[in-house]
Amino acid sequence: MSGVIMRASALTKEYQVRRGALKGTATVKAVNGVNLDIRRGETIGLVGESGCGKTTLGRMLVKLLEPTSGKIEFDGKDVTNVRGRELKEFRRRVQIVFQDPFSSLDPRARIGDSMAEPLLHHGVGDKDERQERVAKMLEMVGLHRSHATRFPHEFSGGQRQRIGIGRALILRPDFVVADEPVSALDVSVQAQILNLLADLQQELSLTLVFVAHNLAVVEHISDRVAVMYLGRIVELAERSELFSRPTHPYTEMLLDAVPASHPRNRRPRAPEASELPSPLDPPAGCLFHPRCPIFEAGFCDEVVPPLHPPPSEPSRLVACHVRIREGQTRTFDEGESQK
Amino acid sequence: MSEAHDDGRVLLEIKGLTTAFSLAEGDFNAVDNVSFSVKEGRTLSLVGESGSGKSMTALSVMGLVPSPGKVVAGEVLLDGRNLLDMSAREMRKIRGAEISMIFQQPTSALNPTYRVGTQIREVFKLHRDWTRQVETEKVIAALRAVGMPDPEARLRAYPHELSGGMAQRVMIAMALACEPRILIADEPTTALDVTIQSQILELIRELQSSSDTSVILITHDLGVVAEMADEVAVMYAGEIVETTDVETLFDEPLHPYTKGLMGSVPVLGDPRPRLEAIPGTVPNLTELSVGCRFASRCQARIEAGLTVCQTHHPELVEVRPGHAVRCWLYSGQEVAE
Amino acid sequence: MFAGREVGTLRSMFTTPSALVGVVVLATVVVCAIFADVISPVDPAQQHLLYRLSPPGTVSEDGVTFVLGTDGLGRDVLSGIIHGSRVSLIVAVTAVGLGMLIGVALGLVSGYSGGWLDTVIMRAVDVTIVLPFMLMALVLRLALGPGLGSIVIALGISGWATHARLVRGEVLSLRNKEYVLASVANGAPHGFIMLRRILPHVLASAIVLASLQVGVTIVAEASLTFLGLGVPPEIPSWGQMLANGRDYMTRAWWVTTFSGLAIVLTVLALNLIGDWLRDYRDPRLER
Amino acid sequence: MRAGLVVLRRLGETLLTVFLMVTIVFFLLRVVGDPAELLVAPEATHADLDKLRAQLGLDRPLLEQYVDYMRSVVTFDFGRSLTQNRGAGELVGEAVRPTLELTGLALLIGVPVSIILGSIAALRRGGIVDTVTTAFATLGRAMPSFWLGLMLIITVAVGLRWLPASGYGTFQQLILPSVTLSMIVIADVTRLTRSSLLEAYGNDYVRTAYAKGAGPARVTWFHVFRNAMVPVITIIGLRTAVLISGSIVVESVFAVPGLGWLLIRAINRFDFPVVQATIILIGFLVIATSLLVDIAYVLIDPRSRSVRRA
Repeated sequence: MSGVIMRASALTKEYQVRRGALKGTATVKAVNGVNLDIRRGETIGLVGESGCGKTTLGRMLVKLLEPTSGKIEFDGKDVTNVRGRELKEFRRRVQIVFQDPFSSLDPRARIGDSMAEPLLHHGVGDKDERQERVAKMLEMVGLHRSHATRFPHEFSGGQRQRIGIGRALILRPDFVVADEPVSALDVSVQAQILNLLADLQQELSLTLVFVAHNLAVVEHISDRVAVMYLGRIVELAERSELFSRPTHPYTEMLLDAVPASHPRNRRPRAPEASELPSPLDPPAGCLFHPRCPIFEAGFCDEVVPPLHPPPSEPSRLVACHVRIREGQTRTFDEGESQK
Repeated sequence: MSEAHDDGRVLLEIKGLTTAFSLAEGDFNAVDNVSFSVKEGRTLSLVGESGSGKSMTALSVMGLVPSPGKVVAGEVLLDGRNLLDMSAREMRKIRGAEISMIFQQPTSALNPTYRVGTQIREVFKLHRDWTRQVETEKVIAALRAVGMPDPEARLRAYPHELSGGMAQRVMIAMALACEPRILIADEPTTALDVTIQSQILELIRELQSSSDTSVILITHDLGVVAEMADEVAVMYAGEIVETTDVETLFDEPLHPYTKGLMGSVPVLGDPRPRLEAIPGTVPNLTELSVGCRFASRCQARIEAGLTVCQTHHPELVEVRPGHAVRCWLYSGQEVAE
Repeated sequence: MFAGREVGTLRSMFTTPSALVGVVVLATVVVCAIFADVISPVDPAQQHLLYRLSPPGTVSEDGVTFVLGTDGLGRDVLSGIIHGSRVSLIVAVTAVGLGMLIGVALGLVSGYSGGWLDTVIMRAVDVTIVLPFMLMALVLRLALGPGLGSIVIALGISGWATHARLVRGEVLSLRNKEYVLASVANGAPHGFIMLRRILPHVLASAIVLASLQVGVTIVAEASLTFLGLGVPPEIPSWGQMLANGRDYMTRAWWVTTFSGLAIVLTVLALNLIGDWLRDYRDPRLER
Repeated sequence: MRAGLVVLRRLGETLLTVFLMVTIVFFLLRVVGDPAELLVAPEATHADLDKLRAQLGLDRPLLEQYVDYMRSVVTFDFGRSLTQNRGAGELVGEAVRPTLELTGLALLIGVPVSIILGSIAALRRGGIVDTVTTAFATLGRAMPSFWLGLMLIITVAVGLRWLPASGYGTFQQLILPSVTLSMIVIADVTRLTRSSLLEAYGNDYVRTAYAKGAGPARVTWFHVFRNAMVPVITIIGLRTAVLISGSIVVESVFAVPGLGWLLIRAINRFDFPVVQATIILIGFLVIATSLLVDIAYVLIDPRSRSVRRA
């Protein structure tokens, strides 16, 4: 069954940062007015460089972080401010897998207890039943049922990540955010975890939000991909479309920067420094314009581009004045300019 | 771009390098009988996962093995002089002037309490006899060479005021300030974002070609290898398991570990439905078996029905000119070209 | 629950000589405090008026040996020290326990809840910490009047703020640990997170702090008593002996010296154990 | 612009802390005990008591007393001593100097000694100097300062007759109490210097320095030492509070007429205006020090000036 399972509308998260001991504070928008529809059963990749807000967005979707403003709907229901029983129900259906397999398990708790925790809080079964479900889940993620009595430090990074996944899935949730689940792992172990996630996603018909900075990994696992830059989604498209025909200049830059897969495909690159602007002092207009090769003065640096489908491609969304205009002759819609 | 079989002059030759650690958990060789050579103006890449000994190899070459560790065997020959025989004083003249090194975490590799300019100037204080004014000019020139915008102002910056990419540029400026013959780069872009990585790699490449510096590039990322290396040595559990030129490695990897690595990494533009994962985990160096260190994770061994792998340790055997493998599947037999 | 860890803890203790010394010394002091009546050679209050200010080793006619000499009223110094250990230990341990209880509870609430409650508690901590420990204890002791209970409260209340600040800091960092977030995402109630996921980790450092505080508190109690503002004179205590010994310090060095040494040794033992506890758990705690 | 505002805010916070402290001290001393009862002779009648209360203004509502007191404190009027016919502020003012001299000299002795000892211990880790220094510091931490003072009197003053045992006025009389007090600094700062140096050696930039060709001496003094001093200087500032509380006792041992000595005497005579004034002044000194430490910290460590998540 298709349809939207999670919808984020104008989701924003602001942080106060201290500028220095004597300089006061400033506001940083880690996530800035993100609109995102996530379809039931799909895997959507959230990709971007450090500081782009992908982790913050992921954590807001599972309600580990409170949005500063905006709305989250899950399964047609506004869950932005749910509490009590409703929040509990939400937590039963929405789970998260963390990045760091070394800090995502309580070092003092046996892994069986950690894995049984979701069952305990949602009052599933008695002690024996819970144990049995933990044992089954351990086997499902490729470990042994006898591992339940061990402590986290007895496991390798890859094994811990399996435990983390098992814990997130033990309640059979509908929706899981995987926050950089393989970036802390050795390369030879990454593949095991990616395969496991893909298998479980199929088997349990999960909706998966896969947060990562590695484009190849995202391409491998996702159905659709959202590219984030400085707290905004700048491009959102089907996997194959995004990677074969990137439209936003930032997406192009990202893909260009990925090292060659074979020494024969080497190509010269620009060594000049082109860096993320300080989020404390974001540029006006399009946030990417200071680094953009196709930027047009007097326009891109004044008006924030909305996330829009180019007229020729209704399934793709791009936040770029120039690329939208290239694909159409329609003049810019003033109603959408903000700030 | 790179001619695969060009025979440059060998600048640095490492023979049988072994670095041992003695810890409470047990004794082990972090670097075990490692040999390779680096040619003038070319890039050798040491590839491996965490614990493979690639960083420790670099530190052994520099004479900077951390405290409980010790180089116990081997030679490090720079122009025929064995660095391991040198006095501490002689070695200090080499470091920073003839062999330089940059590290993975550029922001913590810089001293937080000194300005960037002061830290680059220190290299000149140590290796050159220049007046302060000349030093300042050279500091600015070094910063300019690494593409630091507004170098006259940036030399007054503190490290924490720089982004990771800028800090790595400063590290490179510092490393290349005295025009060394060898630059050892230990995971120089692992902590950086991909767009910044691309800039830094290109910068290293440009500086290398303009000064004919040799580079030892340490990385776990096959993409970086494909992008940068001329020769490659693949390391696993402290030893080299395969070494050849970069094109051959990507065209015809021989060692099951090398093949496994290539199969397990997703490649952009080539979405395979499934990755070929290497089962198991990197072994603990204190608990190595007598046989091949990769045997417990090796599928090819099972398919070939080899039993020798678990009982005997394979040697690094040259199976064709310039291509050596440490694997029982290939030892004793030539591989057809 | 932590069986594996505790075996390791014991092993580490026996391989750290300073910790072992600390444990042995402290055990001796504790035994003295518990069995003071059995162990001490004579009644500490008994005045051997003929043997006032006798040097260590003096043997009386009725065969009593004053191992560490006698004081100005002819009371046996060794017996006084043995009995004095009771007061020192009980006062310090209960005071620190009190401070720890209040501090941990408030720190936990402060760090976990945040908001105005956090602001209020931390403002109180600031004010308490600004006043030097001794000064704070003095003021409280003055306000509460003399008595053993008031000295315990005075010393205990002075120590709560350090605990609260430490615990709050740890709670703040623990709250963002992924395993705590995981519990939240699993639907754990606040109580569970505070008591099961946060408190055990905080407790370890609170205990280390407490073990170091006991030493400080013993010294503080002795100081107050020495100044005449601590334990009432009728109760035998180390600070009291020191204060008395001071009057004839030039003629009988042993009274002040030995009663002070008792304090030094006890506090030293506590510090050695505290240091070891801290070193032992610090580097490997969150691995 | 902005920086000025924040400095103002920090000063405001400091003033608030002082205000809260004064308030707390006032109520603690008034609510819990009745100073009048403590002051009169045991055989006094209720009438005597009431008279005294009226005389001291203790019969008025507490809040009124408080407002009055705060009003006069703002103008630096701390009331009159109950036992000496002088202003409490005046007495306290006289007592500040010996205390400052004592703590100042203790810092002057303690800081260099502990930094040198700590550095040697760290550089010769595991050696004899390290072992002895560490043992010395551990012992120093366990030693009550009043006992150390008494021991110094017994040995140096009484036994060897090198220095006077007590009193105030000459420089010789300051030596023993300062040395006693400096032990508080030495015990802590030596250990911290040592551990902080050792910790700094583990930093990445040390490896960078070696990779540049720097020798051990340069690495130690140019790179490691400066970084290691950041926490040391912070702790020296924070220890000043401990030093002041140590001086309360040490002044009593050596009969130095400083704040501590004044405080103890006032407490013993229930002279609460003097008690209040002394405590307020001591608290103020400590708060002022912590403000100085904050500022010093910003000057020493460039990182503390940088962006940080609030």
